Amino acid sequence: MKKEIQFEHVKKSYGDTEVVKDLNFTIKEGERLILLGPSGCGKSTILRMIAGLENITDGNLYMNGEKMNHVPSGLRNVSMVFQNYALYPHMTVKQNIVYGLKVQKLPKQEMENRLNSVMEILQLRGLEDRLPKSLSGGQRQRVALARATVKRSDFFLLDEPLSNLDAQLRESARKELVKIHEMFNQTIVYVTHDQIEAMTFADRIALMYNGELQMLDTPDNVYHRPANVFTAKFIGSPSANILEADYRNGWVHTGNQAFEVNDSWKEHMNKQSFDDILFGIRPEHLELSTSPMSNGLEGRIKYIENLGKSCSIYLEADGQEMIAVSENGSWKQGQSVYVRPQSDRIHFFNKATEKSLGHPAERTETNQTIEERRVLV
Amino acid sequence: MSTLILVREKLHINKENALGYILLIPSIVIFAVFTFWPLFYTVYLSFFDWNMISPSKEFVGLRNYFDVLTDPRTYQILGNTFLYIVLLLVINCVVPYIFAFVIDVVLTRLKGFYKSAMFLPAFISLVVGSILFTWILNPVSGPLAIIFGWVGLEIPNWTKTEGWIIVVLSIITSWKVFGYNFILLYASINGISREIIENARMDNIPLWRIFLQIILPMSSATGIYVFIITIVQSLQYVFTPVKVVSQGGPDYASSNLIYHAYHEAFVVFRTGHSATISIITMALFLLLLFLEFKFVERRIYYEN
Amino acid sequence: MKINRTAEVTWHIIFFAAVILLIFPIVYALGMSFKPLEDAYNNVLNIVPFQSTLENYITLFDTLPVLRITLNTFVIATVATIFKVVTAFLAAYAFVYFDFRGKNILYFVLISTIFIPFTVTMIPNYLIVSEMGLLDTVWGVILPQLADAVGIFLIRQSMKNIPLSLIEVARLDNTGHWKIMKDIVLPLVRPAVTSIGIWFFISTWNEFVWPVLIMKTTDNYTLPLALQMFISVEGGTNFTVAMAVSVVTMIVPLALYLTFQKYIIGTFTSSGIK
Amino acid sequence: MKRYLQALSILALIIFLAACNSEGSASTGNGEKTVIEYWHVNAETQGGKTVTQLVEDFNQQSDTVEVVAKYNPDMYKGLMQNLQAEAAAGNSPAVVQVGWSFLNYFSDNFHYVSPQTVIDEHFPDDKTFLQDKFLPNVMDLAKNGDGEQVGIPYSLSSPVLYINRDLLREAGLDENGPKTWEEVKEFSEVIKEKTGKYGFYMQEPADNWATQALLESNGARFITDGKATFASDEGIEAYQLLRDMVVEDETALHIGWDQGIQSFIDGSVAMAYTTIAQRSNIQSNAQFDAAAVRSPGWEGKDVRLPAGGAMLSITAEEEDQQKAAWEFMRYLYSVESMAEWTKGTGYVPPRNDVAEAENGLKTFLEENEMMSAAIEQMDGVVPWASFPGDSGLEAEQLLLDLRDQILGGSISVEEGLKSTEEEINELLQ
Repeated sequence: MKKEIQFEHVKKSYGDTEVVKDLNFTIKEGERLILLGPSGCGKSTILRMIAGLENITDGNLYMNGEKMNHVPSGLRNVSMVFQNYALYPHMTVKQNIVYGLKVQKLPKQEMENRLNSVMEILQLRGLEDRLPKSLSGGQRQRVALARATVKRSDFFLLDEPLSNLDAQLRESARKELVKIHEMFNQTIVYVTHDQIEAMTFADRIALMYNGELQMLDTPDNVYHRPANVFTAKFIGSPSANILEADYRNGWVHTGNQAFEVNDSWKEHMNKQSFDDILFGIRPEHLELSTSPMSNGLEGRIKYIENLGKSCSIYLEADGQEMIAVSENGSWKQGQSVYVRPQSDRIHFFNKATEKSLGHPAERTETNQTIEERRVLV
Repeated sequence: MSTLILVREKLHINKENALGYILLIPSIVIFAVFTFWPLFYTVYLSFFDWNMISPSKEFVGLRNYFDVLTDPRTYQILGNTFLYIVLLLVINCVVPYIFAFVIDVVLTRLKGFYKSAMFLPAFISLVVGSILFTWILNPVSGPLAIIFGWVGLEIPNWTKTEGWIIVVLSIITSWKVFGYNFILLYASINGISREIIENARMDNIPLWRIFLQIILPMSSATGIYVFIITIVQSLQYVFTPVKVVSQGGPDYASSNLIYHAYHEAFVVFRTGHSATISIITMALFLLLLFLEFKFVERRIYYEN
Repeated sequence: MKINRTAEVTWHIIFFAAVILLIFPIVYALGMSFKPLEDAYNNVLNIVPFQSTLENYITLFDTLPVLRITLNTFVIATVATIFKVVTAFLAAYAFVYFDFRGKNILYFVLISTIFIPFTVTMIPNYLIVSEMGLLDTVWGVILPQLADAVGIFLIRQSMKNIPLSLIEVARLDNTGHWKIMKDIVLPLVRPAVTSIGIWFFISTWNEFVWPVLIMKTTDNYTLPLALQMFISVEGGTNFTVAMAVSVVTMIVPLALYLTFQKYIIGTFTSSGIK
Repeated sequence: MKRYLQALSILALIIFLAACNSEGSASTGNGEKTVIEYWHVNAETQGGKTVTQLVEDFNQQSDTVEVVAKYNPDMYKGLMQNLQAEAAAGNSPAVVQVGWSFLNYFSDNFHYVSPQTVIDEHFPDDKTFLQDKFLPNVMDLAKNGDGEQVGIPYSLSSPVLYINRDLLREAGLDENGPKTWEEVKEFSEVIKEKTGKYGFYMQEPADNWATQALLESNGARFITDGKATFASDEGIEAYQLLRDMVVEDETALHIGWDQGIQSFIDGSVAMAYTTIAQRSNIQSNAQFDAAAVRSPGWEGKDVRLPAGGAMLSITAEEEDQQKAAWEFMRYLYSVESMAEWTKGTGYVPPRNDVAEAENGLKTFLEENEMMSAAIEQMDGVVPWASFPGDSGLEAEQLLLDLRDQILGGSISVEEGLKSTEEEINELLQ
């Protein structure tokens, strides 16, 4: 049986409030799936339903091909890392890690082996007899990870496991997670609201909003081909520019200005039917210049945010706000500037449904395979 | 087929929860036999005229309620009860609150000593305390009266003076109750983060404001608990000194609802009246509980 | 925190006065128990007796099987405490970690028993105990005190302070409820359970209205009942022997308190009764 | 695990002990002996030791009966409470002490059997025991409103006036104390004036015994033909005197009983009007020249003193229990036992032949002067007013409430007595 998790019309509601609406998707064996979304979007609820900590209001959940709706947590072969780590405060590091194994009556030798190996991997040597309260945040996180790892379960669930760590620790913790996954190849479901974590760690991202799945795809596709306005805006920082616009005969009109799209876009757009559209472009895909450009829009700099390596430049064009990014530090507030969207990086959305109108077929960016990505991380 | 699965699923849920019921069984059984059965029996008795031993109980309908509610003495005792409540709240809620605050937040020395010493009487029998206080507070011959006598003061004849008797019995009760409440409140205040208080001190906020506007709201959950427990438990505690010292006298001036129920049942053996008074007392308590649930529980969420 | 010196001194004076008020009766009782009765009447002020005597204790031990009575009291208090704590713990666990039909109503009903005055339950309980043939027995005294809603309330409060994720982690390991109770919940609520246990023990130890009703023979007395033997309005109270009984009655709670003082205050402080 | 086991074994031990305890008491009925319960109110300071001794001695000499004594705290009221509970549960002891004020309530509500009935049925030899040994007016004390013999008088007490001779002398008063109530009032005034101490204290327990003595000696009657009649002119006059001392003159103490006695013993009050049962307490603890004198009367009137104390009544329901009860009682009423009883309690013996008997109290009385006041005034003893009917106890309670009202100064004597009398008579109908 494949170590898959399959949602079939899964719903979850508390009283009248639906927190998860009609969920349909499959998490593949050995995959690192990230559940991403702002707080309150239902991502943790999904994780907890997989763990069996929440009942499923409607629909079916399959794991390993078996229906799991009413299987108690303990029989689902999952391990979980909680945001607050949930370490038993009265047990030492070692007791914390082996407690679950003891409950499962694992042979002593096997227990020792597993303990030793995980202590090694997660660099917990020397901390065996400490109580959680005497550990640093990073150490606690590693103990929680170790406790989940020793179980060697098929499914590995993580609920914002890194959110209580500072930036540096996060990076190293991420590497440890990857290491663990490479060793045991569990199916990982990982909840976070941090898109960088998502982009770097995920095989696929499931982006949630308001209890609904917005998009489920590889990080590349989520970034480059957002399925809707929400995805476009949520992924990427600064957030994508979304402007009200008209599309007429190859020209995109924003207020009094307009620019022309390239031929493949024209061809693509001709096949779509729509009334009003929204035009989207990421700040990093805007070319910025002091002198007029063809297909450029004129605007005025309102505010500059210096990020060191680059600056975010807040502009106003035709009464709409836009953000651009530049590595050039010589911009001045109040200056008149011209911006030009890179024409193969633009997005169009149906204004009413906020759904993407799609992209021309011959997009240039490479679509990495999961294996390729993993080598890079 | 699908219905069968549904039923099975339902049963499965129940199986998970069955243990919950099982865990409650010991408590439920004990309460059912030793609390609820007596309670229903009391409700039943409140409709009868009976002296506990005669073989026949005379059904009198609501007459006991009518008798009790039209008896001016009931209102006197109700008044006493409220006086007790007010006094006990002041001595056992307000004072320990302030004490706990000052000892924990303001003082630097002797904290441990004060805690230990004030908690100590909570461990001693109230019967012993009552006997002792009767002796110590004898308005003519007690040590206190003698010491007062040196400076030409007289102790009021509290055992026979309306008002004073309630004050003194409340003090005796407080002797036992004070320390327990103090420790609870101390624990709660002690749990408030020091940063918040230090921050307030840096803003030069006076102590009384810190107490009222920071400590009080942040420890309100315990405060409410102590408040309720003071009202309910203390009234039951007061029973002991009333019985030992004054037997409700003079002329019911120190009786409260609980002692009066006892008096009716065991001194003049009017079971029906006693039951009626008990029921009324409980109704009042439940009203309090209800108010607490309705208004207070909601307000104290932010503590956790 | 800094306050000005006079304020601090004033507070210390107030607290000292309060401490004296609270401790004086205990010291006084102790002093009285070593005085001849005549002295107690005529020299009320000297708390430390001029001529101390063991006479009161001798009278007491001659009159009553004090050890036996102390043992009775101990057995009653211990058994009642254990039962109360265990039933309350189980009930609280059910209320916190299970979701079942009627839970809230049931909780409300059980908690409302705190509000039932004991006068309500006294006579019917006497009838039950008598019906069971347990009059004049230790079990007769213990039986109606096997459960206590205050315990349920306090232990539940304390359990609610345990992060739910701790239990969930254990559930994911397929840990049974009994094991979770024993290995996780109990150690974490131990301060609360201990402080409540101590409290139950002390109150049962000091109880007097109910044992008076149940016990008949001297051999079955509890200490507060023994105290009653020296109190009589008609024949005059033998105050000093009564104080000797009081001191004996106080010894166990006081010893408990003084020995484990730090621990007891600690558990009460950290029991998280909120 | 080890600690777990330890805890478990301790628990097991305790439960085992608890079980043993209950076992122990259940098996007191060993062998052939009939086990009966004797309920008394005698605290250690009030003859408790003597009860223990007598019961022990009886058990030793009897082959057929084993008595278990139960002490009931809080006097006759406390005993009555426990008896209520016991009766409600369908049980009963064999012999109980019933305080006089509960005479009617007891006989109306509890099952009892007249001692003479038991004697007639089972003990022909004792047929005339009661007639021979007790004076008829004493036996009458134990007759209820319907004239039935409910029990046999066991402890008789009467109120006497204890005086602090040192204080009287200091105030220049007759060291033999006042003879009349009028004198009591005068004495008190002088004492207050001369010594600054209180002059007088009259006992204030939860009954109206002393009040009855005060009022009836002045010619008032608490009960006439089953109706309350204390609010007569004589009654009002008598009560007024006490009230004036407390409220107007402030020469008399109005305070709880034990506190009042405490104040007498430590010399804060010169005279105390209370039961002879306090004799040993006062005698052994007062450090001044203390004496007991006869109860004061009213100028030119006969003293009427209600008998205090209790009777023994048989509440056993089964025949063998009743037989055993009488065997035990016969032992208690023997001259020797009676003498012990008197020595232990200070009560006046109800039997007519005990005081003079060599094996009785002869030497004891010679040595204890205070007793003589009580014995001498026995001819003035009348029954304790016990209101008949279901509401008797309520009536009693109303009088207690009245005492607080009058002595607390919240109501005038006349108004208080009259309205209370009316209220009681309404209740009694």
